[in-house]
This record gives sequence, C-alpha cells and structure tokens, in this order.
Amino acid sequence: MNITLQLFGRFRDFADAPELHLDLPGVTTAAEFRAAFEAWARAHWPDAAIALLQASAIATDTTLLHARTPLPADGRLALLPPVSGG
Amino acid sequence: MNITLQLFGRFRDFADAPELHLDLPGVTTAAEFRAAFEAWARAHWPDAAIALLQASAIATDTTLLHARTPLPADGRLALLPPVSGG
Amino acid sequence: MPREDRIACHVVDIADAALDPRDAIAFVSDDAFGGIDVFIGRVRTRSQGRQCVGIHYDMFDPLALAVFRRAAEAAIEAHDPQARCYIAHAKGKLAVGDLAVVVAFASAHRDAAFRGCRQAIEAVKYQAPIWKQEHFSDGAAAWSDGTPLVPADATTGREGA
Amino acid sequence: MPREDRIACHVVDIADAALDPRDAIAFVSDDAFGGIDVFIGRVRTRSQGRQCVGIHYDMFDPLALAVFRRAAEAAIEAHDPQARCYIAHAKGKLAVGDLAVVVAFASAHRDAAFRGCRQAIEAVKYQAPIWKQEHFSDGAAAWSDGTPLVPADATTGREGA
Repeated sequence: MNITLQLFGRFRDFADAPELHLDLPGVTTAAEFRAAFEAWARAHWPDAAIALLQASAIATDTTLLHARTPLPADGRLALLPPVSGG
Repeated sequence: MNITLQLFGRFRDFADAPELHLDLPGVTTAAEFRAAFEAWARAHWPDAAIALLQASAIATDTTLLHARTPLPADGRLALLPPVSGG
Repeated sequence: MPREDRIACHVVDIADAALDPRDAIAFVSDDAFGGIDVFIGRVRTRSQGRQCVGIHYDMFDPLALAVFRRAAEAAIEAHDPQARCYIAHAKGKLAVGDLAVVVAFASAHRDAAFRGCRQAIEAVKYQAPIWKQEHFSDGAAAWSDGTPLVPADATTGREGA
Repeated sequence: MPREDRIACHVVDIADAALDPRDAIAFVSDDAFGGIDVFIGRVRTRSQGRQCVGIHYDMFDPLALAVFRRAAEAAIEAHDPQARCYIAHAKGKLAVGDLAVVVAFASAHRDAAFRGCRQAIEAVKYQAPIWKQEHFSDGAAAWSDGTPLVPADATTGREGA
C-alpha cells in the first residue's frame, strides 16, 4: 500500500520533509503499518526515534487508529508523538 | 451612646433614609447594641424586619463585630442582612 | 513583589463604568505565569423560574473592599504565594447582560489558577456585604434571601454576629 | 439551539493573529447564563528552571479541531447540556507573553462553568495533537516530553495505538 505519513513534533527532526512517502506491500491495518514502519525506521532513523515511535499514535485527520482498524483508502496517516499542548 | 446605623439591602425598605441616628444610653458592645436596637426595632418596624435583624450582622467599615467587641468611638455602625453578591 | 501589589480590588458604579475582563487579565498577567483563570458573573434573564429584566446591587463599599482584599490574600496564601488576584464587583442598577463581577487569578500553573479563582469568587458571594434586588418583567422586585454573615473567627455560627 | 452551534473551536496561526479572550467571552455569552469561566494559557519565561524566550507550537490541525470539538461536547454533556464552550489554540512561534490557548465555558450557574472549563482544558492538554518546542535564552531548543495519545476507547493503554 502507498502510504503518506505526516510527521509532527520531534519526528520533524528525524526527516528532511514533513511527510514520508512509503510503499509498504501487504499492510492493511494500523498494527501492520506500525510493524512495517518500525522496520523501515530501524533502517533509516537513530535509536531515539525508535523509542519515540513506540510511544506514538497513528491517526487519520479525524481520529486515532486502533491496532485492528483498517487503514484509510487514500493511505494518508499521521505519526503523533506524545503531546504537550496548552 | 450616639449611634449612626447604616442600612443596606432589604432594610432600606423599612426606613425613609439610608441611615438611622439613635441615642442608646449604656450601650458599649456589639451585643448590647443588638439588644437595644432590637427593642427600638420592635417599636418602629414590622415583624419581618425583626426576623431579618436576627439573621443580620453588625459591622464597622472594616470588619464584622463579635458580640463582645466594643463599639467604635465614633458610633458608626452598619446593619448587614444576609448577603447575595456575585 | 510584595503581596499587596499583586492584588487589585474594585467596586465599580455601573453609572460610571462597566466591568471589563480585559482590566482583570491585564492586571494579573505576568511573564512568570502560565495560567490565568477568569470568572465572569453576568446578569441573566431568568431567576427562580421568573423572567428578570435587571438586578440592583446594593453594597457597603468600604467593608466590601476589605473583604475582597482578604479573599484575595487567602486565595493567594492557599494556592500560590506568588500569584496575582483581581476582584471587581459592580453596584447600581444592572440590566440583563451587564457584568456583575469579574475575578481573575494568575499563577505559574493552571491548577492554582483555577483553585485560586474559585476560592476568591466563593468568598465574594458568601462573605462580601453585597445585596441583590431582582427586578422582574411583571414590575415586581425582590431582595434575594442570601447568606447570613458571620465574623471570620466566630466558632458558633450566629454567636458572634 | 443545537449543541453544535454552542461550540466554537479554532486553530490560530500566530503569524496571522493573536488569540483574544474577548472573542471567547463574546462567543459563550448568552442572556440565559450567569457564569462564564475563561482559562488563558500564556507563554512564560521559565520552564523547568531554564529561562525561556519562546515556544514553537506544532499542530496536526484537522485532528486537533476534531479533538477540541469532542472535548467541548464531553464537557457540555458532563456539566450542563445547555452550556456554551469555546476552545482556541495558537500555533507557530510564540514569544513570552503570547497566548497559547483560550478556553471559555458558560452556563446558568458558576459551578458548571468552572468544571466545564477545567474539563475542556485538561482534554486539550492531554488529548490534542499539539507539540511544544521550548526555546531557551542560551539558544538551545527542546521538544517537551509530553503525554502519549491513546484512542478514546482503548482499554489496555498502548494496545490500541
């Protein structure tokens, strides 16, 4: 599946652009995406990013995704590290 | 003692002026004033005012008076029915 | 900064000016503070099921100001000794929509801001010499029953009053 | 009035405009309401013992707005089904003294106003996709550690994330 992953907060420091474009074959749920993306991240990002990834949520424009939630058809996702608003 | 008693709230409806001027001989504490003024009020005001008087506080410009507190030398007091600000 | 300079208390005659929350926010703002809580009391149309057109607030000004100041001091003491507090109450004939009271409390942290503001408005409502006369759409007027005042250190209710 | 018309949520880019508490107060004011509570979060000079010169707020706007709206709905549901709620958060590079967030909640009674406002700001802080990068006077910058997001109906912490 072709995924566009928006990055926020500290993740912006690990990438050159605010979005990653990834082709992840066979990925259909949030849990599958998480596993496939973690493998990608281990190859491209430092260990600090992997730890942050494990504390992060996967979301669409309107909601956080549960592990078994199917990914949206357009493949647009957001990677949300722990939040600190207000 | 010559007393000037300022009236507030519902007490304003029982008097023609916002202040009463009373000569109450032998009165030196808040409790003595309360007793003497209640006698005066029974002669001049309706029963509703007496009930309200019993739920009211006696004060100076800066503080509520306890029963045994001596009255201020200038004899200026305020009669404060139950409050409803805010 | 001494605590007395971090407290502002006002009685405002509606004939002279309206309360303005901006004054409260400006007074309590400080670059050391991250949280400001502001409570605004506004005259509303209904009270006890009757249509209200306005409220006349009667006030014993000097004692009200003394009570506001003590309320602010107590809220600061209880929730953040470095905090700032503003208390203003209107008097006179207010119409529906007019602001009756504005309280603001600012602190480094929001929990203290909320708690300090709440403590201050509760003291204003239950300890300040202020009386509300509601005016209804049928022409009637009624003083609110209210809460009896008791000296701060009285131990047996009305005993000290 | 339908509940959705009694809720206003905004993300404001500091490059375009500053947050203004007057907008919040105007939105929630209603002649049926006697109590308005407003919380204002302001960028402060010190954080964790270091001198702060500003905060960069990053935000995932569409989800933030959805979270604000759900937070307002939940606060209204919990404290007064007739209440009004306003939530606005700034994004971009804020300086000390700039307003980061303004929440207002209005109800017939003040207890609901305080509780509704508090519930809404807590949801903004712990559930909205917003990230704070603090800039210190020595030139350093640091993203705050923050709180992990968990789907609303997840029962086992990170299981659902």
